[in-house]
Amino acid sequence: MNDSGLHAYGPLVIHLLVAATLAGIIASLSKLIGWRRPNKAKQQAYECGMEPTGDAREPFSVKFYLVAMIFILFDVEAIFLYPWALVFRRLGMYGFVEMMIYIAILLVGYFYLWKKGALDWHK
Amino acid sequence: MVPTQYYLVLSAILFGLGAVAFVFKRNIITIFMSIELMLNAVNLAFVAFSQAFGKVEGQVFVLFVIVVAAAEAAVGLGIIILIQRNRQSLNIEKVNLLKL
Amino acid sequence: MIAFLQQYAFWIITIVKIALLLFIVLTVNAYLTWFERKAVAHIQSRWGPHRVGPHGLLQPAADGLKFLFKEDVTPAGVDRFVYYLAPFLSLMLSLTALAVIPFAPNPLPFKILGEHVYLWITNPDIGLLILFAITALSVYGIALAGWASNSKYSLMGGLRSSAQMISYELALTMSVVGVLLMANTFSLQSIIEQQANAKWGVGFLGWNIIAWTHQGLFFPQIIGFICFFTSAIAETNRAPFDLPEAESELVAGFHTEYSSFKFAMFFIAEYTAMITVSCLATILFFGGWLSPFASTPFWHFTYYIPSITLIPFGLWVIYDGLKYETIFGKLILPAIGFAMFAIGGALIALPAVNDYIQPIFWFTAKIFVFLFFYVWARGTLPRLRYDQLMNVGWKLLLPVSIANVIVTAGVVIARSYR
Amino acid sequence: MAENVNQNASAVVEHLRAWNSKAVEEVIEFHGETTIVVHHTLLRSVALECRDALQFNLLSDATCVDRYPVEPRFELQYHLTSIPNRTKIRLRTRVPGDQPNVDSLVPVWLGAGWLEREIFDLMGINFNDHPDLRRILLPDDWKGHPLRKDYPVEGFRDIPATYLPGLKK
Amino acid sequence: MTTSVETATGVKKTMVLNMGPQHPSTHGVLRILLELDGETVLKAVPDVGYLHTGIEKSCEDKTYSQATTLTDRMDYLNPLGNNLVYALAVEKLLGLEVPKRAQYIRVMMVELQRISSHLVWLGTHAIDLGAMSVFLYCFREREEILKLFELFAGQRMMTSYIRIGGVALEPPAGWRDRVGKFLGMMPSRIDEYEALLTENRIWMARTKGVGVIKLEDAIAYSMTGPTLRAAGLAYDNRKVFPYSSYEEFDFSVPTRTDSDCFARYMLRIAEMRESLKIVKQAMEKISDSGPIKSEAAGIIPPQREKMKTEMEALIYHFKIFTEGFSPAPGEAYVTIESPRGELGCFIASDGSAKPLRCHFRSPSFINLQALPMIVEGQIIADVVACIGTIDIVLGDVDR
Amino acid sequence: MSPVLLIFFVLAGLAVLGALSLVLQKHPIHSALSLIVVMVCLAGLYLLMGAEFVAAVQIIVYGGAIMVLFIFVIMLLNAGAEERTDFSKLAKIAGLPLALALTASIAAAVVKPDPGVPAVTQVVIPNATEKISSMLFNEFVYPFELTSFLILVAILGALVLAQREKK
Repeated sequence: MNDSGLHAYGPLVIHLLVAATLAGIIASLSKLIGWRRPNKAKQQAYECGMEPTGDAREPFSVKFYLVAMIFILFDVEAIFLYPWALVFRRLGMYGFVEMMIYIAILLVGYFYLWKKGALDWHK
Repeated sequence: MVPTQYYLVLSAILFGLGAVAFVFKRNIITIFMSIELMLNAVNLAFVAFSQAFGKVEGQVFVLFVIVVAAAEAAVGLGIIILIQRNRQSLNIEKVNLLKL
Repeated sequence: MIAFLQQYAFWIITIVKIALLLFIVLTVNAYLTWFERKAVAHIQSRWGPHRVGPHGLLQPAADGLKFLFKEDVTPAGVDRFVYYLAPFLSLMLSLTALAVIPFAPNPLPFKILGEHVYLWITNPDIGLLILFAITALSVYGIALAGWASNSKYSLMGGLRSSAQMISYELALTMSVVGVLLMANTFSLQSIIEQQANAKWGVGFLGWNIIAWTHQGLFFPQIIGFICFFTSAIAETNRAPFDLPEAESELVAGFHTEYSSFKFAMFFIAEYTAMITVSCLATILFFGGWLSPFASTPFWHFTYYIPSITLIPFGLWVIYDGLKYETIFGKLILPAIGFAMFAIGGALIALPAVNDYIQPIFWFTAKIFVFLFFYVWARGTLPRLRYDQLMNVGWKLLLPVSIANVIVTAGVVIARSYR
Repeated sequence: MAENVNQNASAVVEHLRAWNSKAVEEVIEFHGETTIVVHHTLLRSVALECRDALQFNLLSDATCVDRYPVEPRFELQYHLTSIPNRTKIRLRTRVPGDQPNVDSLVPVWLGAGWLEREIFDLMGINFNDHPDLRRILLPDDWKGHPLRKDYPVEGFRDIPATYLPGLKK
Repeated sequence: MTTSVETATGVKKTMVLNMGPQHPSTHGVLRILLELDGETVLKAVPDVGYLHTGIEKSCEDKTYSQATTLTDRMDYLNPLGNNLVYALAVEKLLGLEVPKRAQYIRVMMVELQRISSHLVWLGTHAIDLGAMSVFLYCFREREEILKLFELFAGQRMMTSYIRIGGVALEPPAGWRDRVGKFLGMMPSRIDEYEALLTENRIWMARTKGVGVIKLEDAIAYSMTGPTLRAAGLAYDNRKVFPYSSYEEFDFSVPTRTDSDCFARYMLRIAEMRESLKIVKQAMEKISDSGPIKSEAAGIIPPQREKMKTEMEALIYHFKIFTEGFSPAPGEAYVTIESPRGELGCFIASDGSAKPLRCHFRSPSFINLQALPMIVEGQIIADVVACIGTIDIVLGDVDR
Repeated sequence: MSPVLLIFFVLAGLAVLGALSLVLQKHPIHSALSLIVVMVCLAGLYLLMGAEFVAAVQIIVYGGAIMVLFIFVIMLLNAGAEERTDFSKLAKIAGLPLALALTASIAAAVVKPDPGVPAVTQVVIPNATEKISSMLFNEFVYPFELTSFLILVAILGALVLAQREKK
């Protein structure tokens, strides 16, 4: 990395560290100052005043997996759209056609998902 | 400036740790994660070489690796979910049969 | 000593800048809660906070102290490490996102330790990507908080909001591509500078929302902006997309089990994200620090808009403070009012300062408008249901923003062939 | 309007008498309200007849009176409303205290479900074929049936202190 | 309670969630056990009784006039309606005629109460769906109604204003202005709520087609009130079995046919407007002077002035408040139209000064039992909307 | 030691620690968090080398999408702490030595100065992001278009897998 790179990203890293320190201080401050008098009822996980039934970390709907999965695949598309937008003027018509083909193929997948009900949260 | 070898050694260490995790971990998800770790180690080597030679092909390749990793994660985790549904376990020892 | 300072001037200035920025942002956060409570209260025909300090101005401080002295309950059965990590991560990432926002184009008119001082922490060439990278990570804070709490309401809230955040992140990233196609850069500063195309003395025609550049009319990014801002509201978990903390169903969502300052950290993170997103909307679509008027002699009077707003407002605050019941209010409010009045007057008296203040003024004003939108929506709109929310994200915003990309690309291509 | 109600009510009585001579044990008229007393074994069939033939489609209320120490001590009261005919009648059946069992009316009106649970809870009358006969207002482990006349108004003093989950040892 | 929800299949894929009793949107202390598959409700088991106060048992130990104050505490959004149904039942048992003037005052008060109850309903339902401002607007107007109650009865909520044989107090001086002012203000305020909600896309999305209760289901579950009318049946006790001179008033019974949450919302808005009409007519009908209680020696407390001049009056006063009065043995069952549906009161007398049995048919209790039918198969956010539009008051459910 | 080298060692150390923690942690969530640490450190190293774009993509896709999916799946399946079962004999006997040998041989090969590698220090590529973009859409256009097919197939595959679960 050259000097300008250091000047571009060094402050970012410092900022990250300062923010982390700040967050850490805030978190530990409440631990230090805030009083604690735990008892069994207080430490119970919230379930509307009832004793929790079963374990909270239970298997959950697979819909959430589907959403994350579709997200990954379209995120990849977005990642290619960005460099494309960067050099779009230079690529010209060629780049346009290229990306249209790319998007078209992905749209096929998108409409397939739509048709199959993967995008319907509640059927 | 950091010598390229440093990056390569780091890459090798990460790859090795990934391989160790791959062999030693029992949980399929963790095993899958160790594969991702190995891919990452390889990516690091790609980028290091690309910077060493001053050519960006390596970085383009990294992009493709990431895309492949994404597709792989999507399908692989789908399979893992199915395994869990069918065997009620994520332990690799219990999922070593080809049929149910 | 001096030599040492001068050798490391850049880094010292950077650290000071970061400290200042974080201080300002946290203060603004605090007063944003005050402003939100006040504005929503007035929408709902009530007073809002008005006990602590004049007009409740010290309410944020009181809230902060209360959070600090609250009992810090850690429920049994939580995964301690992750439970503490989650709010830490949320706050840290949302504060870090501000590092890449440029607040004004020019360095300060004087050098400190021989260095130009710019009003940004860093301004990398891929600022936009860095911002998106940080946003992409911030989903962990919420997902982990929900998982670590070992409570069903938290888990559901956490899963819901992480799914919501990633869904809208997609629409968010896609809706920006239209702007990038015209700007051809990831640098936030360059994106702003490219919008400086006044037409007929009207500056805002050049902003990306209208996109009237020197080459003629590009495809206005109104659709892109609507997609962007809608996704941004959802991304920051605000009304009407505040499903993760939909108190009517999930009580408090992912932070049900958090108390005292750990809870406040999520809160601060949310408000900081609001500010960041408002900055981004301003930069990408509304010309950042550019004035909506052209810099021609005809429009010169607009240079006095900061003074024109500050002076009467300061006078009103003085007047209001003098008739306030308590001694405290009688002192504090006129002091604030006088400060505003004085700044307004100083800006007229010192044209150089006034010149320098222009971009900052416009930038702040635009951000404030977006923040007001946030508050306004919260006071007016009912909440969407979760499936409807996902439908809006996946079936409306995503295809529309992809279509926006295609159309914008087509228009850009057509322009270049003409 | 009030007279109207009565005229229709007498027609109801006539119909029930014609349908089954044993159905109506007694008819009581009091302040313009018609009470048809039926034997508790016939209750469900009378209710079905009321619903299907006489259009008493709405079960307005069901409750129970404890006439302790008179035997049979329990009097079940079903208040029926015919929305099409604008008629109200009361079906009454007497249930003995030693064997408080009666056929549930849930198969006739679904709305009877909670009302009968309430009677079961507070009066201790068992409803045969009730799909979900559990205590409803009182905790599951409550002892006794508070609305019975032999249950003191102040309750029994030794209330089990089990209803505070946080305090349970 | 150890209510168990079995999993649908042997494989455990579902999650059992306690919604309530300490939950912001169960309108009190309702507890619902939900079995969820993701966000979809597979099974819902309501559990009530957390607010059970044994009012019916307490009534049996009070004289008839003492028990009036207990009725206030059942449905705390409709205390005057509870007073009314109790008074009507006792009056029926006694065969007592109530002066017309008192009847009109009762009508006016009960209709004001209906508006205030609907306002609370609208506000809480709106805040359940996230529309926070409507909540505060509604409570602002409800405050005006409570002020009117305070003016009439000296109490805002537990007024006990409607007594056996009439009403408690002469209407206060200047009440016409105050009520008139309220009537003048209210229609535009209702327009305001509608402006915020009725055409709102999000509101429609949240309520249209949600929580559909078909007419036959509603009747089978004995559901009454707005829920039944939103399913298309104009069953209103004020029209069908008029009481307290409702037959003299000109009003219509609004109905809707969609029977979803939106229909119930629209219906209650329309009912508020109808109630305003009734209040207006009642104001015109109430004469400036006349008896507010029926004359019945030994049952209705005599007037203050008479007590100071007549020996019998003083003796009756003493006897009424120490021994009470004893109606003839028999039963009476009266139903009125409360804001939530058919509110009934059953009183059995054995000839003593205390009721043998006093039972209230509370609409919330009966309407609530249809909840599982409505919410099963819906998603968890709709449960909130459904609870909201059934409009339950847990004090009324548990008594 | 120059600041750049210092940063390298900090990041590299963190990455190795993260990878170690991935191996040692018992709960999959903790392993996943360790992996995220590794990825963020690698992104930092890319930045250090000047590969800005790759660094951003690393965080956006790897950190913000792939690992989110991992975390989701762990949360969905409620994968608990790992059971301690005996290692299979093959792993015990052959696995660890082989893995160590692999690491050692790669490291040795790398550390040994090889005259075949012309430049051992990093060079800065000016306008790297734009070069990557141009290259991606010119020289690598076919692989680029192929990725869309890959993603399409992945969508179909994942959907089939997820939908089968419903029955």
